Amino acid sequence: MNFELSDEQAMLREAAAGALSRIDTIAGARAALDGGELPSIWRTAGEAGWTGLLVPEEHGGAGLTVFDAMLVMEQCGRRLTGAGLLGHLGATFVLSRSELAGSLLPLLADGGRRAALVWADPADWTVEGTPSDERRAPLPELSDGRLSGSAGFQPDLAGADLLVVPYAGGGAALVEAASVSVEKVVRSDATRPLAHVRLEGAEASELGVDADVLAEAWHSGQALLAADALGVAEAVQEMATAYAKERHAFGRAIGSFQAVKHQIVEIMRHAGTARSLCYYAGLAAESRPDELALAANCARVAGEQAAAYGTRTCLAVHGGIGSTWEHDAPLYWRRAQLSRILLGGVAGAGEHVAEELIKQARQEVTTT
Amino acid sequence: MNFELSDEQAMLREAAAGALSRIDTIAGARAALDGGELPSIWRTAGEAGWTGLLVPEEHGGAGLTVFDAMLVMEQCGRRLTGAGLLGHLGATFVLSRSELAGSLLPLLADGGRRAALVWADPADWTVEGTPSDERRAPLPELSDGRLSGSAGFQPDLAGADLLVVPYAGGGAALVEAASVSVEKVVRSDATRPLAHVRLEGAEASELGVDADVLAEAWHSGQALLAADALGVAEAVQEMATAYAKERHAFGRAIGSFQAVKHQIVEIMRHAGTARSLCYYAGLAAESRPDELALAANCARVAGEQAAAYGTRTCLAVHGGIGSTWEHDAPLYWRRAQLSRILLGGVAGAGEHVAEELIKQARQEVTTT
Amino acid sequence: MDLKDTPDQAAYRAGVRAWLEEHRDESPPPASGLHADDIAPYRTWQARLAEAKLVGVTWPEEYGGAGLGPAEAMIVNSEIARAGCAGILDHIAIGELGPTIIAYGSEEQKSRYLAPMLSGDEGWCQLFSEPAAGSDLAGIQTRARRENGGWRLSGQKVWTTLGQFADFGLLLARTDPDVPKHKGLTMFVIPMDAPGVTVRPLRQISGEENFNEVFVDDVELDEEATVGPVDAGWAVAMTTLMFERMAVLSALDQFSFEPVRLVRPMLGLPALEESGTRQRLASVAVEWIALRYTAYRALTALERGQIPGPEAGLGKIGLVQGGREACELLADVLGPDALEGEFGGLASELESLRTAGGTNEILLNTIGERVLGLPPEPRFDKDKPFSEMRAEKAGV
Amino acid sequence: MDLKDTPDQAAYRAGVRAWLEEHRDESPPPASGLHADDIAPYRTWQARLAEAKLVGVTWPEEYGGAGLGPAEAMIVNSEIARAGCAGILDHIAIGELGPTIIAYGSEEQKSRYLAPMLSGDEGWCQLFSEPAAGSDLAGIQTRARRENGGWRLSGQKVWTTLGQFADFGLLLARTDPDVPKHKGLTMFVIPMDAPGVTVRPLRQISGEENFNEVFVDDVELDEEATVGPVDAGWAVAMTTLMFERMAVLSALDQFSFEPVRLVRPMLGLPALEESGTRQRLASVAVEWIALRYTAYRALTALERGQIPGPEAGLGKIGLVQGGREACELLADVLGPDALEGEFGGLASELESLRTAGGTNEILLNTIGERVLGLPPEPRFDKDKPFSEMRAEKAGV
Repeated sequence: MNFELSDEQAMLREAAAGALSRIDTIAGARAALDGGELPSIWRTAGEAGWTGLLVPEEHGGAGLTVFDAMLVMEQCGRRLTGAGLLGHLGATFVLSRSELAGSLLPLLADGGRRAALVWADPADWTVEGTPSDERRAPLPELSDGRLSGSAGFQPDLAGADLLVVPYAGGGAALVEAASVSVEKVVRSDATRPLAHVRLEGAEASELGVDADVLAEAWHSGQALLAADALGVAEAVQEMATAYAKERHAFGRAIGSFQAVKHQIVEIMRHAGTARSLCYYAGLAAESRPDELALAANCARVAGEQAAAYGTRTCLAVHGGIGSTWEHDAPLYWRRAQLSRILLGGVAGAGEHVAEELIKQARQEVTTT
Repeated sequence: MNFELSDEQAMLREAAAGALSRIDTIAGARAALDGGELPSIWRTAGEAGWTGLLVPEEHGGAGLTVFDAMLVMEQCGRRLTGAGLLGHLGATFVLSRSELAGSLLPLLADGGRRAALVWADPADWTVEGTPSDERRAPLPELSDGRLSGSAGFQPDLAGADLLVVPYAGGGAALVEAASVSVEKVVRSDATRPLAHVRLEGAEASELGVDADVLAEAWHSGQALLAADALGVAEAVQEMATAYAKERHAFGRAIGSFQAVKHQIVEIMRHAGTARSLCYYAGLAAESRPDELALAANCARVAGEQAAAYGTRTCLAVHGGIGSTWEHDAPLYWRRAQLSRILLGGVAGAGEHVAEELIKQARQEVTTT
Repeated sequence: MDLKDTPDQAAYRAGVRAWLEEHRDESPPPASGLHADDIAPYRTWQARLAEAKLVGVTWPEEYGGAGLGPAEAMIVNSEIARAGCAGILDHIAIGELGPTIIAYGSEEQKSRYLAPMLSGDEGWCQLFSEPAAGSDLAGIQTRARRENGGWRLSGQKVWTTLGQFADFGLLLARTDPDVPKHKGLTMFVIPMDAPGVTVRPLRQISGEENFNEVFVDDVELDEEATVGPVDAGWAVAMTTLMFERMAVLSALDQFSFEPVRLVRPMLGLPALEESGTRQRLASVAVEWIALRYTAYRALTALERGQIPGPEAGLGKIGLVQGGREACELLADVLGPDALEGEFGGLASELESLRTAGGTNEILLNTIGERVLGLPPEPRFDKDKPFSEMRAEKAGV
Repeated sequence: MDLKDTPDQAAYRAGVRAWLEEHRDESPPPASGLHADDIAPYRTWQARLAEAKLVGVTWPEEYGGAGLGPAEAMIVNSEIARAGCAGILDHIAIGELGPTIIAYGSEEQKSRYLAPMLSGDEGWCQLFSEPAAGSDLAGIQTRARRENGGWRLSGQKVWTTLGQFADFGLLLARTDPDVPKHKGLTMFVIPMDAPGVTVRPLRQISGEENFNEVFVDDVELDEEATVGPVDAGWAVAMTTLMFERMAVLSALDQFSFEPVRLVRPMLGLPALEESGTRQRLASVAVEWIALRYTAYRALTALERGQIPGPEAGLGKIGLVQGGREACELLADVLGPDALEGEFGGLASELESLRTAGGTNEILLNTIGERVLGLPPEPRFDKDKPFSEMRAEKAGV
């Protein structure tokens, strides 16, 4: 048994941390709230090979797994950055399994072009709706090689060159971003720009992937967001710990008070739960495909819980100073607030977890 | 504004505490777990006038309100007793509004005979099912003056002389307990005996009450259980506080540690929430009938939460000794465990709270 | 049990309502003056309310108040809200600072400060908290030294509401560092336009600027600037905080959270039919509705002459917890749009509220010790001269 | 990342499985021996397992163990569970007490005690906790006094698992009350049939009797009864507790909670279609599934030679919290019947577990201080001679 990162994976993680530390992503996150440009990591992502992580080697990528991508996402969460990556990883995941893999992937692997996936929930094959829809919208329709429909609040669509769009009936197609309307929206957390997309008969290339691939992509997306949230949780745990050692009240460091100490250890507990389940999701992505849905959605629930609890506890440990604009703690809090409702949110992930367990229990009944 | 007990109410409460302190209900609760007889409070209840609390004065009762009855229930919860009272109060509540009030109530007011209500949830007009049903069962059917049907896990049916039974279509009828099958069951908490009842064409007297009365009875039952749970919560708060002052570890009373102190204050907070909402339910019972459903169900949710949190925290504060058979803390814990699922449970009460709020919001829309 | 007015109160309410009916058009929009760029209309409105004796309702008549009780104060607050008018601009001055001056101030201070405070002609702010002394208020470092028969003050204050509009501040400073920390404090009145006072707005999570930092650099004050005895400032500050609790209770109708607010944006959505949503809604409702009835209990005690204890603060915990659950529920049901606007703002305010006016942790300690009689934690700082507490001073 | 056996481990597992296949009929039913009236069959079965070197897998070969690692210990545990056989009866002896004797015992003690411990011929119990010293283990009051070249012991122990069946106990006593409390402790081996030892069963919430009180009244022991140096008992006890953590990890497959267990009784009920139920189910599942993968992480660290730190204890918090949510969910869905039987028993066990082996609060302190490096609370008891600590002794 070896339930830890391989040496290569540990190196990938270190390298990601190092590369991101050279960009002032956190000051950039604050400035972006006031309308400043978000610092782009795309060049770094291309140079470091993150854009090609999920692209097979024969198409110019690294041919790695979703687990490896999770390690990069974790560092992005830690540093409040990563715009573009989630969508690109999702899109290349699908494209790698498509008929057009050979022609498209080499352009995407080095980051020269950016792709993004419109995320469709396999629970009911819907997408997040735009504000004019109710919460959920049906999948776009493909007819005569043209896609029509819409989706709302999708990460990373803005700025992408190519969009991978699931359509009703169980497949996905590729459209040029330039041929559709993409409206960028920011809600609370400027580090994760969203977009509404409207397709009105956009010319589309069928990708020849089935519903299973799209379901796997969705669950992989859950795992990627879980890792991102884990990064957030561990970052605020460290921030809160450092402050609790340094800040004094009543003649003692505040971290010596049980009430403060126990809350910080509780962040650690949540983060530990999330880390274990992220590893489980990684194991499933590497070698247990039947468990991917359960593992990835468990990881997502735990990750978002850790990030939500951690970020608000970090604010509280910092007292008044923690709720000022100039402090970093609120930036992490904003990220966690938005993150927990993206891609079906923590509630959607919980639904998948329950569904997988009920499936297991039903199978026991039929097999005995 | 005077949002406190009246002098009469304060006296009623004191008197109840005094009367119950003369019966060793707590040792009795423990012995009953080993099959001993539960100490009966029925004689005390009759002498103190609790059996006639909700019976109008012209029929030999005290003509008081559900709020007054809640004050007695609170003391019962505090002392782990009260078997018979909830059912009797529910039954006399309905009978007082029935055509047969004059002939029946004088016998019940002084406790000479005991009545019990089969509780029907107005959310969907079902009763708790017996184990052979699914969880919920339809109301019994009345046909040609005879009742047929069943109900499960009803408090206080065992030992009652008369049963008030709601039937399908919106009324209630009276049957002699001797004419039906009542099977006593005890689950986890011996202080609150339950029963399954089966009616197989039992002779029944129509009471001439409508669905509104039965709905009001249900919500009043929620308020009574809320008060009982409040008594449990405040009793364990005191028990935990006393122990935390007395028990020492690491050279200090354990109550001086923030982790212990804050948990006990949290019991107090929960109990305070429950007390305020019990008062609100009392206010509604006295003078704001339109708010009874909201108030009583809010009180129930808060009461059970306080009892559940309080009893398990009391166990924890006591450490190992708190989980021994000889200690009182587990007896309170058992009571809270069962209580939170009776009469639709805390989840059923939550449903009613939500329904009332949604109704309010809809009314706003239609009136504006 | 009765929430109705007594006949006297009902008559008082009718009078207040009639006055407001007549004058409501003079009120600026009821948005809090805090958020206004131009507070002049709010000052004017406060002056009108003061003329009608609707400001300082519980102040003694000799100091310009109405000499009435907390029930009447609550009646005024709720009638103002009902009429859709703006409330008192300088609510901290009226609720806390004025009563403190009435309790501890000299006759000269009372006659100089109270009237323009009531009318809003002069604004006030509370200068207690410091960057290194929030929860541990007695740990403040702002120093006041005797000099030339007067005082010279230096230090920094923070979390100052309305500081940018204030003419005077009630400031807590250390006058004797060689005694234990609770013992060497003194309360002062400081003119905010005195040379050496600088007010800087503090931007919060939400981007709004509701608080200020106040820098006090070598500010000279007269000997008469002290409020209450020299070195007895701790008791004065505790009195101010007690008045704060009373004021919050009387303003209940302006602060309360109605659970129906939470239902409105979800009406008609399928999620509102789901058991999960409904249970979460109920859980918020229970916390919020309880706040109101807990406040009625506390007000009844106040009416009976009891002083509100620290347990009144427990409401804040329920408010924050219920509010957080509410915001999460709406975000789950409505999506990212719910992170902005009314409930988005609430979410970040709640997280700030958790630490405002004393953290939850301090509150739980105080209640555990004072109300339940649980033993205090061992303290090292209580009897040691402040000047020997190096670790504390190193606190950032 | 790989949970598979190495080729060596796979071969070992195959051997274990084959042996169990052949001998499974000799095993008593796998119910814990704790609950059995007659433990003789469990002793016999342990002896059979010991002959096959399936007891004390991680013990050095020279002391009768298999000299293997934690992965092999886990393989044995999981194969025993898979075969539907009973586990080791005396798991505390094998997991904690034997390794402590190996680490600290004299050669005479090792040769006298270890072999019959492995075979189950002699049962053992741990005698550390006392009524007034649970969380604060160093506060024990059982006294051992030197007398006639030996020792005389008096005191009371509690929460003693298997005490009623034990032949020997590993007992922590105070040998020097005039030094700070961690310093004057010594570890002893005590024969449970020595005159003055009385074992009394302790009834728990559930009505079961899984623990005992042990009274030690003027029990005389030889000079050689000490384990490790005199007055160094605290380090010996800490070693025992470290071995306990390792043993719990290797027994993962026997302890683990499968969320599917929770679904089974609800299958087919309408409640299982409700969003509220499903979210609650997911919440439990996340806690329980995480336990397993956290244990794999810890085992990997163990395999790499790291000593398990206190953070391993955090799993207990998730277990208790998830379990409590599970029991409440089932009670809500299934009604009062769910308060008895499998999940009813679990509910009360969980509340006991919360304080067993160190309360959550102590655990959180330890982790905060040792793992995160947060400053400790000020302590008054650490450097003071035990005999001067009156307050502690007054503890009930």
